[in-house]
Amino acid sequence: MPLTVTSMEKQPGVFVVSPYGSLDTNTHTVLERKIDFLAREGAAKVITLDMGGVDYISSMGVRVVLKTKKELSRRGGALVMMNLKPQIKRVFEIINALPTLQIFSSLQELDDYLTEMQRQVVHG
Amino acid sequence: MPLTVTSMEKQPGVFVVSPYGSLDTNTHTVLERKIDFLAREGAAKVITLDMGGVDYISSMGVRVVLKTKKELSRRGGALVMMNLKPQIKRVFEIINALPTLQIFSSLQELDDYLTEMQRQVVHG
Amino acid sequence: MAIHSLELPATLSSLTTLENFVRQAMEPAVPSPDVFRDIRLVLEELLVNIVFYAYPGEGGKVRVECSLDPGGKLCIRLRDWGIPFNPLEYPPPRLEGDMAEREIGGLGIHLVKQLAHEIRYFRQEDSNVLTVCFQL
Amino acid sequence: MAIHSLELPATLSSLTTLENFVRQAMEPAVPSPDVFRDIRLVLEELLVNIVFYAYPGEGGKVRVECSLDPGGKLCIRLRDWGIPFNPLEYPPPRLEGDMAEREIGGLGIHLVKQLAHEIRYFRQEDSNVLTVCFQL
Ligand SMILES: Nc1ncnc2c1ncn2[C@@H]1O[C@H](COP(=O)(O)OP(=O)(O)O)[C@@H](O)[C@H]1O
Ligand SMILES: Nc1ncnc2c1ncn2[C@@H]1O[C@H](COP(=O)(O)OP(=O)(O)O)[C@@H](O)[C@H]1O
Repeated sequence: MPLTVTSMEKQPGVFVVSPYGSLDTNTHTVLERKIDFLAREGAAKVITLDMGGVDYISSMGVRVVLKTKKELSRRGGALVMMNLKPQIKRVFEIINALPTLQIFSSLQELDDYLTEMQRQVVHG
Repeated sequence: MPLTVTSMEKQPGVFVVSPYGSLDTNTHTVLERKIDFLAREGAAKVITLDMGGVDYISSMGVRVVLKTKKELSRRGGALVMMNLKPQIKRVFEIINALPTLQIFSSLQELDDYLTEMQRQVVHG
Repeated sequence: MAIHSLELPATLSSLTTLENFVRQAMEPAVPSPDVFRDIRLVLEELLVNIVFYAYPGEGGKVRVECSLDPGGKLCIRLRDWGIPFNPLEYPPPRLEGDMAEREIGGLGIHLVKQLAHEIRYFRQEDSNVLTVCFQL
Repeated sequence: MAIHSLELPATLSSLTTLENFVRQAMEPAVPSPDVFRDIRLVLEELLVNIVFYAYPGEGGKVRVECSLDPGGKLCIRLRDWGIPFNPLEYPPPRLEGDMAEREIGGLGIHLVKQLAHEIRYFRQEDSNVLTVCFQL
Protein backbone atom coordinates (compact mmCIF):
# COMPACT_ATOMS: atom_id res chain seq x y z
CA MET A 1 0.00 0.00 0.00
CA PRO A 2 1.43 3.38 -0.93
CA LEU A 3 1.63 6.41 1.32
CA THR A 4 0.20 9.85 0.65
CA VAL A 5 0.68 12.77 2.99
CA THR A 6 -1.44 15.88 3.38
CA SER A 7 -0.67 18.86 5.54
CA MET A 8 -2.41 21.91 6.93
CA GLU A 9 -0.98 25.00 8.57
CA LYS A 10 -2.94 25.74 11.75
CA GLN A 11 -0.91 28.74 12.83
CA PRO A 12 2.36 30.10 11.50
CA GLY A 13 4.92 27.31 11.93
CA VAL A 14 2.34 24.93 13.38
CA PHE A 15 1.29 22.10 11.07
CA VAL A 16 -0.97 19.10 11.13
CA VAL A 17 0.56 16.41 8.92
CA SER A 18 -1.64 13.47 7.94
CA PRO A 19 -0.01 10.41 6.42
CA TYR A 20 -2.42 8.00 4.79
CA GLY A 21 -1.57 4.37 4.01
CA SER A 22 1.45 2.29 4.98
CA LEU A 23 4.45 3.86 6.69
CA ASP A 24 7.20 1.38 5.82
CA THR A 25 10.63 0.89 4.28
CA ASN A 26 9.39 1.53 0.76
CA THR A 27 7.21 4.55 1.54
CA HIS A 28 8.75 6.39 4.50
CA THR A 29 10.60 8.73 2.14
CA VAL A 30 7.30 10.38 1.22
CA LEU A 31 6.66 11.43 4.82
CA GLU A 32 10.30 12.33 5.41
CA ARG A 33 10.36 14.62 2.38
CA LYS A 34 7.06 16.26 3.28
CA ILE A 35 8.42 17.08 6.72
CA ASP A 36 11.70 18.40 5.21
CA PHE A 37 9.61 20.56 2.91
CA LEU A 38 7.53 22.00 5.75
CA ALA A 39 10.66 22.67 7.78
CA ARG A 40 12.26 24.47 4.83
CA GLU A 41 9.38 26.33 3.21
CA GLY A 42 6.98 26.61 6.13
CA ALA A 43 9.49 27.09 8.93
CA ALA A 44 7.66 24.29 10.75
CA LYS A 45 8.31 24.32 14.48
CA VAL A 46 5.46 22.23 15.79
CA ILE A 47 4.12 19.23 13.91
CA THR A 48 1.09 17.19 14.89
CA LEU A 49 1.11 13.83 13.17
CA ASP A 50 -2.50 12.83 12.65
CA MET A 51 -2.06 9.07 12.32
CA GLY A 52 -5.75 8.34 11.74
CA GLY A 53 -5.08 7.17 8.17
CA VAL A 54 -2.10 4.95 8.92
CA ASP A 55 -2.89 1.27 9.23
CA TYR A 56 0.61 -0.19 9.07
CA ILE A 57 3.92 1.01 10.41
CA SER A 58 7.32 -0.70 10.49
CA SER A 59 10.50 0.26 12.33
CA MET A 60 11.45 2.47 9.38
CA GLY A 61 8.27 4.49 9.91
CA VAL A 62 9.00 4.69 13.62
CA ARG A 63 12.48 6.01 12.81
CA VAL A 64 11.04 8.89 10.78
CA VAL A 65 8.75 9.83 13.68
CA LEU A 66 11.54 9.68 16.26
CA LYS A 67 14.06 11.49 14.05
CA THR A 68 11.57 14.26 13.36
CA LYS A 69 10.89 14.60 17.06
CA LYS A 70 14.61 14.86 17.75
CA GLU A 71 15.16 17.45 15.02
CA LEU A 72 12.18 19.61 16.04
CA SER A 73 13.17 19.48 19.72
CA ARG A 74 16.66 20.60 18.79
CA ARG A 75 15.13 23.67 17.16
CA GLY A 76 12.93 24.42 20.15
CA GLY A 77 9.81 22.94 18.55
CA ALA A 78 7.88 19.75 19.13
CA LEU A 79 6.27 16.73 17.55
CA VAL A 80 3.03 15.31 18.90
CA MET A 81 0.70 12.60 17.62
CA MET A 82 -3.00 11.92 17.56
CA ASN A 83 -5.56 9.34 16.41
CA LEU A 84 -3.35 6.27 16.55
CA LYS A 85 -5.20 3.12 15.50
CA PRO A 86 -4.81 0.27 18.00
CA GLN A 87 -2.33 -1.61 15.77
CA ILE A 88 -0.14 1.48 15.41
CA LYS A 89 -0.26 2.23 19.10
CA ARG A 90 0.78 -1.35 19.75
CA VAL A 91 3.99 -0.99 17.71
CA PHE A 92 4.97 2.16 19.61
CA GLU A 93 4.05 0.38 22.84
CA ILE A 94 6.30 -2.62 22.14
CA ILE A 95 9.30 -0.38 21.72
CA ASN A 96 8.21 1.73 24.66
CA ALA A 97 8.07 4.95 22.67
CA LEU A 98 4.73 6.10 24.01
CA PRO A 99 6.16 7.85 27.08
CA THR A 100 8.39 9.89 24.74
CA LEU A 101 5.66 10.81 22.30
CA GLN A 102 2.89 13.09 23.34
CA ILE A 103 -0.34 11.50 22.21
CA PHE A 104 -3.54 13.50 22.18
CA SER A 105 -6.90 11.89 22.31
CA SER A 106 -9.08 14.85 21.41
CA LEU A 107 -8.84 17.88 19.18
CA GLN A 108 -9.62 20.12 22.14
CA GLU A 109 -6.71 18.73 24.10
CA LEU A 110 -4.45 19.24 21.09
CA ASP A 111 -5.66 22.80 20.54
CA ASP A 112 -4.99 23.74 24.16
CA TYR A 113 -1.51 22.31 23.81
CA LEU A 114 -0.84 24.15 20.54
CA THR A 115 -2.02 27.45 22.00
CA GLU A 116 0.39 27.01 24.88
CA MET A 117 3.23 25.94 22.51
CA GLN A 118 2.58 28.93 20.26
CA ARG A 119 2.74 31.27 23.23
CA GLN A 120 6.12 29.82 24.17
CA VAL A 121 7.51 29.95 20.63
CA VAL A 122 6.45 33.57 20.20
CA HIS A 123 7.60 34.74 23.62
CA GLY A 124 10.53 32.37 24.13
CA MET B 1 19.49 -1.64 -10.25
CA PRO B 2 19.81 -2.27 -6.53
CA LEU B 3 22.39 -0.78 -4.23
CA THR B 4 24.79 -2.65 -1.98
CA VAL B 5 27.19 -0.93 0.37
CA THR B 6 30.43 -2.22 1.82
CA SER B 7 32.57 -0.51 4.41
CA MET B 8 36.03 -0.75 5.85
CA GLU B 9 37.52 0.85 8.95
CA LYS B 10 40.88 2.39 8.08
CA GLN B 11 41.60 3.86 11.48
CA PRO B 12 39.36 4.19 14.53
CA GLY B 13 36.43 6.35 13.45
CA VAL B 14 37.71 6.61 9.89
CA PHE B 15 35.77 4.61 7.31
CA VAL B 16 35.80 3.99 3.60
CA VAL B 17 32.22 3.38 2.47
CA SER B 18 31.70 1.91 -0.99
CA PRO B 19 28.22 1.98 -2.48
CA TYR B 20 27.77 -0.23 -5.52
CA GLY B 21 24.92 0.16 -8.01
CA SER B 22 22.29 2.88 -8.34
CA LEU B 23 21.96 5.60 -5.72
CA ASP B 24 18.36 6.70 -6.25
CA THR B 25 14.96 7.26 -4.65
CA ASN B 26 14.30 3.56 -4.22
CA THR B 27 17.74 2.58 -2.94
CA HIS B 28 19.17 5.56 -1.04
CA THR B 29 17.90 4.13 2.25
CA VAL B 30 20.52 1.38 2.06
CA LEU B 31 23.38 3.91 2.08
CA GLU B 32 21.66 6.12 4.63
CA ARG B 33 21.21 3.22 7.04
CA LYS B 34 24.77 2.01 6.55
CA ILE B 35 26.06 5.46 7.45
CA ASP B 36 23.71 5.65 10.48
CA PHE B 37 25.04 2.28 11.56
CA LEU B 38 28.70 3.37 11.27
CA ALA B 39 27.95 6.57 13.16
CA ARG B 40 26.25 4.61 15.94
CA GLU B 41 28.33 1.45 16.24
CA GLY B 42 31.63 2.64 14.80
CA ALA B 43 31.63 6.22 16.08
CA ALA B 44 32.37 7.26 12.50
CA LYS B 45 33.90 10.72 12.29
CA VAL B 46 35.45 10.71 8.85
CA ILE B 47 33.84 8.93 5.93
CA THR B 48 35.37 8.53 2.50
CA LEU B 49 32.74 7.65 -0.05
CA ASP B 50 34.39 5.52 -2.68
CA MET B 51 32.00 6.09 -5.57
CA GLY B 52 33.82 3.83 -8.01
CA GLY B 53 30.93 1.37 -8.12
CA VAL B 54 28.14 3.92 -8.54
CA ASP B 55 26.95 4.39 -12.10
CA TYR B 56 23.73 6.30 -11.47
CA ILE B 57 22.79 8.95 -8.95
CA SER B 58 19.63 11.05 -8.64
CA SER B 59 18.90 14.07 -6.46
CA MET B 60 17.86 11.70 -3.67
CA GLY B 61 21.34 10.18 -3.71
CA VAL B 62 22.88 13.65 -3.71
CA ARG B 63 20.77 14.53 -0.66
CA VAL B 64 22.19 11.60 1.31
CA VAL B 65 25.73 12.69 0.47
CA LEU B 66 25.10 16.34 1.41
CA LYS B 67 23.17 15.48 4.57
CA THR B 68 25.93 13.15 5.71
CA LYS B 69 28.50 15.84 5.07
CA LYS B 70 26.45 18.30 7.13
CA GLU B 71 26.00 15.86 10.00
CA LEU B 72 29.67 14.82 10.11
CA SER B 73 30.83 18.45 9.96
CA ARG B 74 28.55 19.27 12.85
CA ARG B 75 30.33 16.61 14.88
CA GLY B 76 33.77 17.85 13.92
CA GLY B 77 34.30 15.16 11.30
CA ALA B 78 34.28 15.19 7.52
CA LEU B 79 33.00 13.51 4.39
CA VAL B 80 35.18 13.22 1.32
CA MET B 81 34.70 11.40 -1.96
CA MET B 82 36.84 9.54 -4.46
CA ASN B 83 36.66 7.68 -7.78
CA LEU B 84 33.63 9.46 -9.24
CA LYS B 85 32.74 8.16 -12.67
CA PRO B 86 32.31 10.93 -15.26
CA GLN B 87 28.50 10.66 -15.21
CA ILE B 88 28.39 10.98 -11.42
CA LYS B 89 30.80 13.89 -11.41
CA ARG B 90 28.57 15.57 -13.98
CA VAL B 91 25.52 15.44 -11.69
CA PHE B 92 27.47 17.01 -8.82
CA GLU B 93 28.85 19.56 -11.29
CA ILE B 94 25.41 20.64 -12.53
CA ILE B 95 24.29 21.46 -9.02
CA ASN B 96 27.66 23.02 -8.27
CA ALA B 97 28.37 20.73 -5.33
CA LEU B 98 31.95 19.93 -6.31
CA PRO B 99 33.46 22.97 -4.56
CA THR B 100 31.77 21.81 -1.34
CA LEU B 101 32.84 18.21 -1.61
CA GLN B 102 36.43 17.24 -1.29
CA ILE B 103 37.24 14.89 -4.13
CA PHE B 104 40.40 12.89 -4.10
CA SER B 105 41.95 11.51 -7.22
CA SER B 106 44.47 9.12 -5.72
CA LEU B 107 44.71 6.87 -2.70
CA GLN B 108 47.95 8.59 -1.70
CA GLU B 109 46.27 11.98 -1.67
CA LEU B 110 43.43 10.52 0.41
CA ASP B 111 45.80 8.85 2.85
CA ASP B 112 47.72 12.07 3.42
CA TYR B 113 44.43 13.83 4.07
CA LEU B 114 43.23 11.13 6.48
CA THR B 115 46.49 11.19 8.41
CA GLU B 116 46.13 14.95 8.83
CA MET B 117 42.43 14.60 9.78
CA GLN B 118 43.24 11.89 12.32
CA ARG B 119 45.89 14.10 13.89
CA GLN B 120 43.31 16.87 14.26
CA VAL B 121 40.61 14.60 15.65
CA VAL B 122 42.98 13.13 18.22
CA HIS B 123 44.56 16.41 19.23
CA GLY B 124 41.57 18.71 18.70
CA MET C 1 4.94 7.52 -35.38
CA ALA C 2 3.79 5.15 -32.66
CA ILE C 3 2.59 6.65 -29.42
CA HIS C 4 2.74 4.51 -26.31
CA SER C 5 0.81 5.52 -23.26
CA LEU C 6 0.32 4.38 -19.71
CA GLU C 7 -1.42 5.53 -16.57
CA LEU C 8 0.19 5.05 -13.18
CA PRO C 9 -0.61 5.85 -9.57
CA ALA C 10 1.49 8.73 -8.29
CA THR C 11 3.54 6.60 -5.89
CA LEU C 12 7.21 5.80 -5.53
CA SER C 13 6.68 2.23 -6.64
CA SER C 14 5.60 3.48 -10.08
CA LEU C 15 9.16 4.56 -10.78
CA THR C 16 10.35 1.16 -11.97
CA THR C 17 7.27 0.67 -14.13
CA LEU C 18 7.79 4.09 -15.71
CA GLU C 19 11.42 3.39 -16.48
CA ASN C 20 10.67 0.04 -18.06
CA PHE C 21 7.83 1.52 -20.08
CA VAL C 22 10.03 4.26 -21.55
CA ARG C 23 12.81 1.79 -22.24
CA GLN C 24 10.40 -0.30 -24.31
CA ALA C 25 8.88 2.69 -26.06
CA MET C 26 12.33 3.65 -27.33
CA GLU C 27 12.79 0.42 -29.23
CA PRO C 28 14.19 -0.22 -31.77
CA ALA C 29 16.30 2.86 -31.11
CA VAL C 30 19.25 2.23 -28.82
CA PRO C 31 20.38 5.38 -27.09
CA SER C 32 23.92 5.66 -25.80
CA PRO C 33 24.30 4.73 -22.13
CA ASP C 34 24.87 8.43 -21.37
CA VAL C 35 21.63 9.58 -22.98
CA PHE C 36 19.77 6.71 -21.43
CA ARG C 37 21.03 7.69 -17.99
CA ASP C 38 19.97 11.28 -18.55
CA ILE C 39 16.48 10.16 -19.58
CA ARG C 40 16.22 7.97 -16.53
CA LEU C 41 17.34 10.78 -14.26
CA VAL C 42 14.87 13.27 -15.73
CA LEU C 43 12.03 10.75 -15.39
CA GLU C 44 12.93 9.98 -11.80
CA GLU C 45 13.10 13.64 -10.77
CA LEU C 46 9.80 14.45 -12.46
CA LEU C 47 7.87 11.44 -11.18
CA VAL C 48 9.19 11.80 -7.66
CA ASN C 49 8.18 15.47 -7.64
CA ILE C 50 4.67 14.54 -8.71
CA VAL C 51 4.55 12.01 -5.89
CA PHE C 52 5.90 14.49 -3.32
CA TYR C 53 4.23 17.70 -4.39
CA ALA C 54 1.52 17.52 -7.04
CA TYR C 55 -1.20 16.06 -4.88
CA PRO C 56 -1.11 17.62 -1.43
CA GLY C 57 -4.53 16.02 -0.97
CA GLU C 58 -5.25 12.32 -1.26
CA GLY C 59 -2.79 11.28 -3.93
CA GLY C 60 -3.51 10.86 -7.62
CA LYS C 61 -2.20 9.55 -10.91
CA VAL C 62 0.24 10.29 -13.73
CA ARG C 63 -0.27 9.68 -17.41
CA VAL C 64 2.77 9.02 -19.58
CA GLU C 65 2.98 9.22 -23.35
CA CYS C 66 6.08 8.41 -25.33
CA SER C 67 6.73 9.07 -28.97
CA LEU C 68 9.81 8.53 -31.08
CA ASP C 69 10.05 10.35 -34.40
CA PRO C 70 11.95 9.02 -37.42
CA GLY C 71 14.75 11.49 -36.71
CA GLY C 72 15.41 9.76 -33.39
CA LYS C 73 13.81 12.36 -31.16
CA LEU C 74 12.14 10.82 -28.13
CA CYS C 75 9.46 12.88 -26.41
CA ILE C 76 7.97 11.90 -23.08
CA ARG C 77 4.87 13.67 -21.90
CA LEU C 78 3.87 13.48 -18.26
CA ARG C 79 0.43 14.63 -17.22
CA ASP C 80 -0.83 15.03 -13.68
CA TRP C 81 -4.03 16.46 -12.25
CA GLY C 82 -2.33 18.11 -9.31
CA ILE C 83 -1.88 21.72 -8.29
CA PRO C 84 -0.78 24.02 -11.13
CA PHE C 85 3.01 23.93 -11.32
CA ASN C 86 5.24 25.14 -14.12
CA PRO C 87 8.79 23.97 -13.48
CA LEU C 88 10.11 26.29 -16.20
CA GLU C 89 9.13 29.24 -14.03
CA TYR C 90 10.62 27.77 -10.89
CA PRO C 91 13.64 29.90 -9.93
CA PRO C 92 17.04 28.20 -10.08
CA PRO C 93 18.44 27.16 -6.71
CA ARG C 94 21.18 29.22 -5.08
CA LEU C 95 24.21 27.42 -6.36
CA GLU C 96 27.02 29.49 -4.90
CA GLY C 97 28.64 28.92 -1.56
CA ASP C 98 28.98 25.84 0.57
CA MET C 99 26.20 23.39 -0.29
CA ALA C 100 26.48 21.62 3.01
CA GLU C 101 25.77 24.86 4.87
CA ARG C 102 22.37 25.58 3.41
CA GLU C 103 19.09 23.73 3.32
CA ILE C 104 19.17 21.14 0.58
CA GLY C 105 16.48 21.73 -2.02
CA GLY C 106 15.62 22.74 -5.54
CA LEU C 107 18.11 20.33 -7.09
CA GLY C 108 15.65 18.12 -8.97
CA ILE C 109 14.18 20.73 -11.29
CA HIS C 110 17.57 22.22 -11.94
CA LEU C 111 18.86 18.82 -13.06
CA VAL C 112 15.85 18.32 -15.33
CA LYS C 113 16.40 21.71 -16.98
CA GLN C 114 20.05 20.99 -17.58
CA LEU C 115 19.63 17.46 -18.89
CA ALA C 116 16.51 17.48 -21.07
CA HIS C 117 17.20 18.61 -24.62
CA GLU C 118 13.79 20.30 -24.82
CA ILE C 119 11.11 21.06 -22.22
CA ARG C 120 7.59 22.37 -22.73
CA TYR C 121 4.93 23.00 -20.17
CA PHE C 122 1.29 23.86 -20.42
CA ARG C 123 -1.68 23.77 -18.13
CA GLN C 124 -4.63 22.05 -19.79
CA GLU C 125 -7.92 22.33 -17.98
CA ASP C 126 -7.17 20.80 -14.61
CA SER C 127 -3.91 19.10 -15.56
CA ASN C 128 -0.21 19.89 -15.84
CA VAL C 129 1.33 18.67 -19.08
CA LEU C 130 5.09 18.55 -19.15
CA THR C 131 6.94 17.33 -22.22
CA VAL C 132 10.64 16.52 -22.21
CA CYS C 133 12.47 15.50 -25.37
CA PHE C 134 15.81 13.89 -26.03
CA GLN C 135 17.73 13.38 -29.24
CA LEU C 136 18.74 9.73 -29.03
CA MET D 1 1.66 -30.17 3.96
CA ALA D 2 2.64 -28.09 0.95
CA ILE D 3 5.91 -26.22 1.07
CA HIS D 4 6.30 -23.17 -1.11
CA SER D 5 9.73 -21.77 -1.75
CA LEU D 6 11.30 -18.82 -3.49
CA GLU D 7 14.72 -17.27 -3.92
CA LEU D 8 15.13 -13.50 -3.98
CA PRO D 9 17.96 -11.02 -4.26
CA ALA D 10 18.68 -9.33 -0.93
CA THR D 11 17.43 -5.91 -2.03
CA LEU D 12 14.70 -3.57 -0.83
CA SER D 13 12.65 -4.19 -3.95
CA SER D 14 12.24 -7.86 -2.96
CA LEU D 15 10.02 -6.79 -0.09
CA THR D 16 6.82 -6.63 -2.13
CA THR D 17 7.55 -9.96 -3.83
CA LEU D 18 8.15 -11.57 -0.45
CA GLU D 19 4.90 -10.25 0.99
CA ASN D 20 2.87 -11.41 -2.00
CA PHE D 21 4.52 -14.81 -1.91
CA VAL D 22 3.69 -15.37 1.74
CA ARG D 23 0.15 -14.11 1.23
CA GLN D 24 -0.36 -16.75 -1.47
CA ALA D 25 1.32 -19.50 0.51
CA MET D 26 -1.19 -18.97 3.30
CA GLU D 27 -4.16 -19.81 1.13
CA PRO D 28 -6.75 -21.11 1.68
CA ALA D 29 -6.28 -19.97 5.29
CA VAL D 30 -7.44 -16.44 5.95
CA PRO D 31 -5.68 -14.91 8.93
CA SER D 32 -7.28 -12.05 10.80
CA PRO D 33 -6.11 -8.62 9.66
CA ASP D 34 -4.20 -8.30 12.94
CA VAL D 35 -2.24 -11.51 12.48
CA PHE D 36 -1.64 -10.67 8.85
CA ARG D 37 -0.20 -7.29 9.82
CA ASP D 38 2.09 -8.91 12.36
CA ILE D 39 3.33 -11.38 9.76
CA ARG D 40 3.97 -8.58 7.32
CA LEU D 41 5.84 -6.57 9.93
CA VAL D 42 8.04 -9.48 10.95
CA LEU D 43 8.86 -10.24 7.31
CA GLU D 44 9.70 -6.62 6.60
CA GLU D 45 12.00 -6.28 9.59
CA LEU D 46 13.79 -9.53 8.81
CA LEU D 47 14.23 -8.95 5.09
CA VAL D 48 15.34 -5.37 5.55
CA ASN D 49 17.93 -6.49 8.10
CA ILE D 50 19.29 -9.04 5.66
CA VAL D 51 19.54 -6.28 3.04
CA PHE D 52 21.22 -3.87 5.46
CA TYR D 53 23.46 -6.14 7.44
CA ALA D 54 23.83 -9.74 6.28
CA TYR D 55 26.06 -9.07 3.31
CA PRO D 56 28.60 -6.38 4.16
CA GLY D 57 30.33 -7.49 0.97
CA GLU D 58 28.79 -7.49 -2.46
CA GLY D 59 25.17 -8.30 -1.67
CA GLY D 60 23.53 -11.70 -1.84
CA LYS D 61 20.27 -13.57 -1.77
CA VAL D 62 17.53 -14.82 0.53
CA ARG D 63 15.65 -18.07 0.31
CA VAL D 64 12.11 -18.24 1.67
CA GLU D 65 10.11 -21.34 2.51
CA CYS D 66 6.55 -21.29 3.74
CA SER D 67 4.58 -24.13 5.18
CA LEU D 68 1.10 -24.24 6.64
CA ASP D 69 0.17 -27.20 8.81
CA PRO D 70 -3.39 -28.56 9.15
CA GLY D 71 -3.65 -26.92 12.57
CA GLY D 72 -3.28 -23.50 10.94
CA LYS D 73 0.30 -22.88 11.97
CA LEU D 74 2.21 -20.93 9.34
CA CYS D 75 5.99 -21.18 9.42
CA ILE D 76 8.23 -18.98 7.33
CA ARG D 77 11.87 -19.89 7.01
CA LEU D 78 14.35 -17.31 5.79
CA ARG D 79 17.82 -18.38 4.80
CA ASP D 80 20.72 -16.12 3.96
CA TRP D 81 24.37 -16.80 3.26
CA GLY D 82 25.58 -13.73 5.10
CA ILE D 83 27.67 -13.23 8.22
CA PRO D 84 26.63 -15.44 11.16
CA PHE D 85 23.92 -13.65 13.08
CA ASN D 86 21.56 -15.07 15.67
CA PRO D 87 18.87 -12.50 16.45
CA LEU D 88 17.77 -14.50 19.49
CA GLU D 89 21.07 -13.67 21.12
CA TYR D 90 20.92 -10.02 20.20
CA PRO D 91 20.45 -8.01 23.41
CA PRO D 92 17.18 -6.11 23.77
CA PRO D 93 17.45 -2.39 23.09
CA ARG D 94 17.49 0.04 26.00
CA LEU D 95 13.83 0.85 26.26
CA GLU D 96 13.73 3.18 29.25
CA GLY D 97 14.08 6.91 29.10
CA ASP D 98 13.36 9.40 26.39
CA MET D 99 13.56 7.63 23.02
CA ALA D 100 14.16 10.86 21.17
CA GLU D 101 17.27 11.52 23.22
CA ARG D 102 19.19 8.43 22.32
CA GLU D 103 20.43 6.96 19.07
CA ILE D 104 17.62 5.13 17.34
CA GLY D 105 18.41 1.46 16.83
CA GLY D 106 17.68 -2.11 17.76
CA LEU D 107 13.94 -1.75 17.26
CA GLY D 108 13.51 -4.22 14.41
CA ILE D 109 14.67 -7.36 16.19
CA HIS D 110 12.77 -6.41 19.30
CA LEU D 111 9.57 -6.12 17.28
CA VAL D 112 10.19 -9.50 15.64
CA LYS D 113 10.70 -11.17 19.02
CA GLN D 114 7.52 -9.67 20.43
CA LEU D 115 5.30 -10.41 17.43
CA ALA D 116 6.32 -13.84 16.15
CA HIS D 117 4.59 -16.68 18.00
CA GLU D 118 7.68 -18.86 17.66
CA ILE D 119 11.25 -18.19 16.53
CA ARG D 120 14.05 -20.64 15.86
CA TYR D 121 17.54 -19.96 14.63
CA PHE D 122 20.33 -22.20 13.50
CA ARG D 123 23.50 -21.77 11.51
CA GLN D 124 23.76 -24.40 8.79
CA GLU D 125 27.10 -24.61 7.03
CA ASP D 126 27.55 -21.13 5.64
CA SER D 127 23.95 -19.97 6.05
CA ASN D 128 21.69 -18.44 8.69
CA VAL D 129 18.33 -20.17 8.97
CA LEU D 130 15.66 -18.28 10.82
CA THR D 131 12.18 -19.71 11.21
CA VAL D 132 9.24 -17.66 12.45
CA CYS D 133 5.83 -19.23 13.03
CA PHE D 134 2.38 -17.78 13.51
CA GLN D 135 -0.85 -19.42 14.57
CA LEU D 136 -3.33 -18.11 11.99
N1 LIG E 1 5.05 18.43 -9.68
C1 LIG E 1 5.09 19.44 -8.80
N2 LIG E 1 3.94 20.01 -8.34
C2 LIG E 1 3.99 21.03 -7.47
N3 LIG E 1 5.12 21.56 -6.96
C3 LIG E 1 6.29 21.05 -7.35
C4 LIG E 1 6.35 19.97 -8.29
N4 LIG E 1 7.65 19.68 -8.49
C5 LIG E 1 8.37 20.53 -7.74
N5 LIG E 1 7.56 21.37 -7.04
C6 LIG E 1 8.02 22.47 -6.16
O1 LIG E 1 9.29 22.85 -6.60
C7 LIG E 1 10.26 22.75 -5.55
C8 LIG E 1 11.62 22.37 -6.09
O2 LIG E 1 11.62 21.02 -6.52
P1 LIG E 1 12.98 20.25 -6.74
O3 LIG E 1 13.85 21.08 -7.64
O4 LIG E 1 12.69 18.89 -7.23
O5 LIG E 1 13.71 20.20 -5.33
P2 LIG E 1 13.22 19.71 -3.88
O6 LIG E 1 12.27 18.57 -4.09
O7 LIG E 1 14.47 19.26 -3.20
O8 LIG E 1 12.60 20.90 -3.22
C9 LIG E 1 9.68 21.78 -4.56
O9 LIG E 1 10.15 22.00 -3.26
C10 LIG E 1 8.19 22.05 -4.70
O10 LIG E 1 7.82 23.15 -3.91
N1 LIG F 1 20.53 -10.30 9.24
C1 LIG F 1 21.48 -9.69 10.00
N2 LIG F 1 22.79 -10.00 9.81
C2 LIG F 1 23.74 -9.42 10.54
N3 LIG F 1 23.50 -8.50 11.51
C3 LIG F 1 22.25 -8.14 11.75
C4 LIG F 1 21.16 -8.71 11.01
N4 LIG F 1 20.01 -8.18 11.48
C5 LIG F 1 20.36 -7.30 12.44
N5 LIG F 1 21.70 -7.27 12.63
C6 LIG F 1 22.41 -6.47 13.65
O1 LIG F 1 21.50 -6.26 14.73
C7 LIG F 1 21.35 -4.87 14.99
C8 LIG F 1 19.92 -4.56 15.44
O2 LIG F 1 19.01 -4.70 14.37
P1 LIG F 1 17.57 -4.06 14.48
O3 LIG F 1 16.96 -4.50 15.75
O4 LIG F 1 16.81 -4.38 13.24
O5 LIG F 1 17.78 -2.48 14.61
P2 LIG F 1 18.60 -1.45 13.72
O6 LIG F 1 18.56 -1.91 12.31
O7 LIG F 1 17.88 -0.16 13.90
O8 LIG F 1 19.99 -1.40 14.29
C9 LIG F 1 21.74 -4.19 13.71
O9 LIG F 1 22.21 -2.88 13.96
C10 LIG F 1 22.83 -5.11 13.18
O10 LIG F 1 24.05 -4.81 13.81
